Amino acid sequence: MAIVDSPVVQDIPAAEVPDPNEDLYHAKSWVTKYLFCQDAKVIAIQYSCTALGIGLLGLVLSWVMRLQLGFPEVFSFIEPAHYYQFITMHGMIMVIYLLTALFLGGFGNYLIPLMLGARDMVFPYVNMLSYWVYLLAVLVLIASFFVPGGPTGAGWTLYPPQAILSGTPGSDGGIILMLVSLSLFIVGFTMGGLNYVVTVLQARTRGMTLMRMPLTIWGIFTATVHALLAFPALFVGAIMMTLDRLLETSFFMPVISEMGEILSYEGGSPLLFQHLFWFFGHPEVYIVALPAFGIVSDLLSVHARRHVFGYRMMVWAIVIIGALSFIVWAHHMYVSGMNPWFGFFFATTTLIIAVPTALKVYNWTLTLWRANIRLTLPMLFGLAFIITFVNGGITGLFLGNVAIDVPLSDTLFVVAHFHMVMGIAPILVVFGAIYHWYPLMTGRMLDEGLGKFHFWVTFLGSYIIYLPMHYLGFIGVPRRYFEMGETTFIPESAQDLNAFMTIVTLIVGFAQLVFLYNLITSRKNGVEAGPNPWKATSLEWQTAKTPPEHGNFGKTLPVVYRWAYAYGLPNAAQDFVPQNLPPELVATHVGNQVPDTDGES
Amino acid sequence: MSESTPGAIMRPDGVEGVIADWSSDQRAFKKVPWGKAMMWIFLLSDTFIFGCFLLSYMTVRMSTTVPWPPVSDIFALSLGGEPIPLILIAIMTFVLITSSGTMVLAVNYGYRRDRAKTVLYLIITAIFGATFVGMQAFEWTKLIMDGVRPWGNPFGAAQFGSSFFMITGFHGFHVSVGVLFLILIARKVWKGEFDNETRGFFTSQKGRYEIVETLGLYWHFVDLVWVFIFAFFYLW
Amino acid sequence: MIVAYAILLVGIGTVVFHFVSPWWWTPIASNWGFIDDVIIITFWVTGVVFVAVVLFMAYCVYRFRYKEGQRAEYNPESKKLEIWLSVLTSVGVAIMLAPGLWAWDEFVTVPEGTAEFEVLGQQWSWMYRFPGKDGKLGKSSTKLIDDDNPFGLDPKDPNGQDDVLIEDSELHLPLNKPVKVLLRSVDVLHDFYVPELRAKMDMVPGAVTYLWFEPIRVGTFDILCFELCGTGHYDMRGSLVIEEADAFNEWFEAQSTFAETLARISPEGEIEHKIAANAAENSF
Amino acid sequence: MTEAHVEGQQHPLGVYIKVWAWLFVLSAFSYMVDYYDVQGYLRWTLILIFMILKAGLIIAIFMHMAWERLALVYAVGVPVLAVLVFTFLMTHEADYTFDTRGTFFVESAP
Repeated sequence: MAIVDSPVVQDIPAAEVPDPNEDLYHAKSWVTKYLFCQDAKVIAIQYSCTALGIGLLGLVLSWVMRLQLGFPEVFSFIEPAHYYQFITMHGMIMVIYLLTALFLGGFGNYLIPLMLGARDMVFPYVNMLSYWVYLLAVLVLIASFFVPGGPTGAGWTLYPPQAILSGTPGSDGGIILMLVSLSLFIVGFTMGGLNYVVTVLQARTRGMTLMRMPLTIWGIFTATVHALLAFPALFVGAIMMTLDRLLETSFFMPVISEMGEILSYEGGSPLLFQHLFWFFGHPEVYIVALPAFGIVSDLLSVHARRHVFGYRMMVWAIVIIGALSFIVWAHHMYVSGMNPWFGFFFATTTLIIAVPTALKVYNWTLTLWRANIRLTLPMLFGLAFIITFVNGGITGLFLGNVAIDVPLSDTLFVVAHFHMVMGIAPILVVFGAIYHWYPLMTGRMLDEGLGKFHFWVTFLGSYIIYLPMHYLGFIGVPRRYFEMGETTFIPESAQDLNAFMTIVTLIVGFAQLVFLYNLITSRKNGVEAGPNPWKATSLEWQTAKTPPEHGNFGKTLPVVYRWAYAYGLPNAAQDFVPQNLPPELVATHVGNQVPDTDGES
Repeated sequence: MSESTPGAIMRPDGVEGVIADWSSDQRAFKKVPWGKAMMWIFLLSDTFIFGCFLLSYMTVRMSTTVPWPPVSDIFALSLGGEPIPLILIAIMTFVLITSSGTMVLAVNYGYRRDRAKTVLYLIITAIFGATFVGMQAFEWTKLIMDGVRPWGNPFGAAQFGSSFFMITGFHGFHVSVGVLFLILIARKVWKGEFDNETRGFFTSQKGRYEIVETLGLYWHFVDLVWVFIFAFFYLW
Repeated sequence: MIVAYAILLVGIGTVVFHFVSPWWWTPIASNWGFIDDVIIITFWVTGVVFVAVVLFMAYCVYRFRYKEGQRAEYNPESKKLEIWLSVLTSVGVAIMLAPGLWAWDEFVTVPEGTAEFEVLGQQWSWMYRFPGKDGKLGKSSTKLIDDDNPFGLDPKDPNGQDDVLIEDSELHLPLNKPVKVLLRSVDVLHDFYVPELRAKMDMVPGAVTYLWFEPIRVGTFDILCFELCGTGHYDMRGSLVIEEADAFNEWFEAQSTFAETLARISPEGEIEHKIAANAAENSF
Repeated sequence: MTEAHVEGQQHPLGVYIKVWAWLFVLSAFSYMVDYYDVQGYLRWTLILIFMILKAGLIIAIFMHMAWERLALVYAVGVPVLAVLVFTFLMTHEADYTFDTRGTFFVESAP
């Protein structure tokens, strides 16, 4: 029995479940329609706006940090304690509250039901709760800025004992609120995540097999499974650290002499937290990366007017990367003082992951081969993603290879690496995706000129920030240093480079404001998009109305006849064949959408 | 397969069936309603939570150089003069297993649309669950009277108390939530909301008897976790 | 067109930057030159992939740009190509991994008979302890730490009596003599790193970690803390002086032992007496 | 889902009662291990055997896993391996920590 349907199999199985969402409950009042809304599309937009809002705060924090690094001793208002609080909050906000929430809560909510031909998520109510708990988590996080002592400055990794001792800023209320906020985030995310997974597994439309799903869904699905299985480790770590902090239990705390005073802790293991953290933390990298992988595959395919090359390989690569990422976590801990033989195991598993990842890169570029490439904004961001991702992935091979990690760990090389690979690269995909799906969400296009400005400044700017930063890492410049002060080994020119990076950071930051402006004004002033402006094949563009209404599709759900990448089919009337176009119409049908989607027109 | 399933397809079983199911359309878990699929995946996630709790407990217990307290003696209870080791825990185990048994009956009668019996067994299950939590509260009280605190105890490694309160506390929390839901669902069954598919007040979703099975999965899971806690914490 | 050139520019620019960059690692001062070599190997393997991918992309963007009415080639997959790419990638990965693992094996396996000394980290300063003439470090406990016993050494442990204590952030080491560094922290995580040595390891409270190296170059180097340890992290500095054996011995002789510090603390000789008694007890 | 009633799990009560009884017996056995103070490897082996049997019965019968299609069984069962790997590695980590503590630290305060 074949595991996969061949990409263009035309027949569809009979229905096992007749439109399971036929009894979808439609909201009646304004409050339930727009505020406490159970429609995944509205929840998606709520998630996205909240994530982008808190992300803006993360961005501003990065400016302040860069000012201190570029021009030490100029800005006297930035004290060491503040600096550490800023890096901590910047890291945490960007990784968890922006990227995780945006990819899964935002794009996941919006695209999963639409791309699968479902009317909504399977449990809209739980899905709605998910957003509100997430919002609560964000509010608690923001609240930590206002408690005495300020937010925690323990670094986003929150390593104990340091995180809860008084030598670290924010060890009073800040760290507790951080841990509470993380726990809330996990609870909220689990509610949403269960929805995403079950919707993908159980609520697809007729003909939509797993091997016909767009890669976007594969990426988001695998990432969500990750999140459901990896967040528990962080949750447990957070609970134990809260107990250590509040009740003076000794899970992570050995005997400690703090500033000459012996504390009451005894016998705990600080490394345990690091293991728990990275058992979550490494899959977290893929929670951010896999949706980006999936989305970028679709962006490249749609705008290159060609199918994704090696679709099956791409799917299996996502699944294998996903599975392996649960046994590579300690490559973040090579110099943590853990059991030395772990180094061999984790270096091997880590470098094995490079193989499927590299294959994905090859397949993206091979998608461009003999294609018909339209250099639209989503395409540009897709191309930029490949470059940044390859660059960042390559430096990952340095850090994953245990012995090389010894001199490089905790230097700016690491900072440059992860910003390139899980900061810039996924963010470029986020931008590309927003330019791509904004017309679906609002019915209008984003402004092209502003978009081009935004693209070039963001891509080239961030590239010239992070590329040289690796080389500072080679010198041995440590990360998380408030200022370098006097050293014997860092040349003067390194400081000039730092100043340069700071200036570029501010310019890139400005471009993001232009993007926000574009996002807001195009809502009213953008060019009308009409249905399926990119001539894409996947189901989200085949809805009766653009933007789609509650229930997504018309009276009947679409029926899927083929994979999502039927571009350039030789015997078709046009260069794309929507997934739900009946086989007999392929040779004749011309138009952006399949007629009769809802049996009404 | 019933005729009410339009176009039902015969599917192969075994490993071949896994491949057939996963490569089919509409759904990967055939004959599994959404709620049940969601509960299973939630339980998987919860397994990771309890797994992490237990392995953290294992790690701290193995890495501390202070001897671990004599667990079996600490949980001994004097019944008629002689202290019997772990007797309370044994009784708690039996209570929880019994509740699992009554739960499975409730699920069964639910699918038979026997409203009265379903309610009866749900309530009995809830009572057993509440009894379990009550005994746990008693156990906590006794331990605290003996001087065991989350931050230390007179018998040995400090991590004993911290792990104990954390793990049993988290488990007890699960049981308590389960009891609440048992009562809630029992009320719904009693009012016949699953017979005429009334929409939920909050969720606006139709009520169905499969909800009893979904709740049953949760309840058995709580029992299952206790099996592991019993083995690794009390007996080890 | 512009886009293709831009991609080309980014690719070539990256390579050019790599070669002209004035920022590169510091001249090495230990036996870990092999780690640098593995980095170079990795650069070559990954560099080739990077350049190939970027050039290929630039070519595609230029050659297959949009033309109205043009149709892309429909050729969903090529097993042969994908197998070839997998095999080549695996080979590349193996080329990097093998020397990496070998280097790690060297790194964690301390040669027999290597002299030990201890680095003690605390917020936010460094201290050092050498074994005395017996070549053994005494046992310690963070609980024993007080003003008179900053290292928390066990006064009852005879091995610790002649330990040489350096309550100063300056460390001296003799040239060309391999050393095993035992790393201990009394409060939070720290990390002992001298960029010129290439070897670093975290210091974990409640455990002792280690690394080893052989100094091969005379000089004075910075010791930095490389694991975030609180507000003063960036200010936790020390210095390492690598010098010829004679100079080292001269410095070493001038330092005081644990027994001497204890004696200094109690002029009445109470503790000294106790120590003598202990030593006598244990000397048989 | 109109066909919900055919999708449920209905099984004869007898099998439940039997499993119920077995769970009692197995729990009693594992309690006996402690009561008769069995020690060493035998203790751990017995505890694990009884634990696994009990867990297996609960999952297979009470949670209906025995009657579910393998697609679901694998989907739920396989990821648990990750926890087992994690646990296995942590035993080595904990041992290592314990060893360094024994080697370098004195037991208790004076």
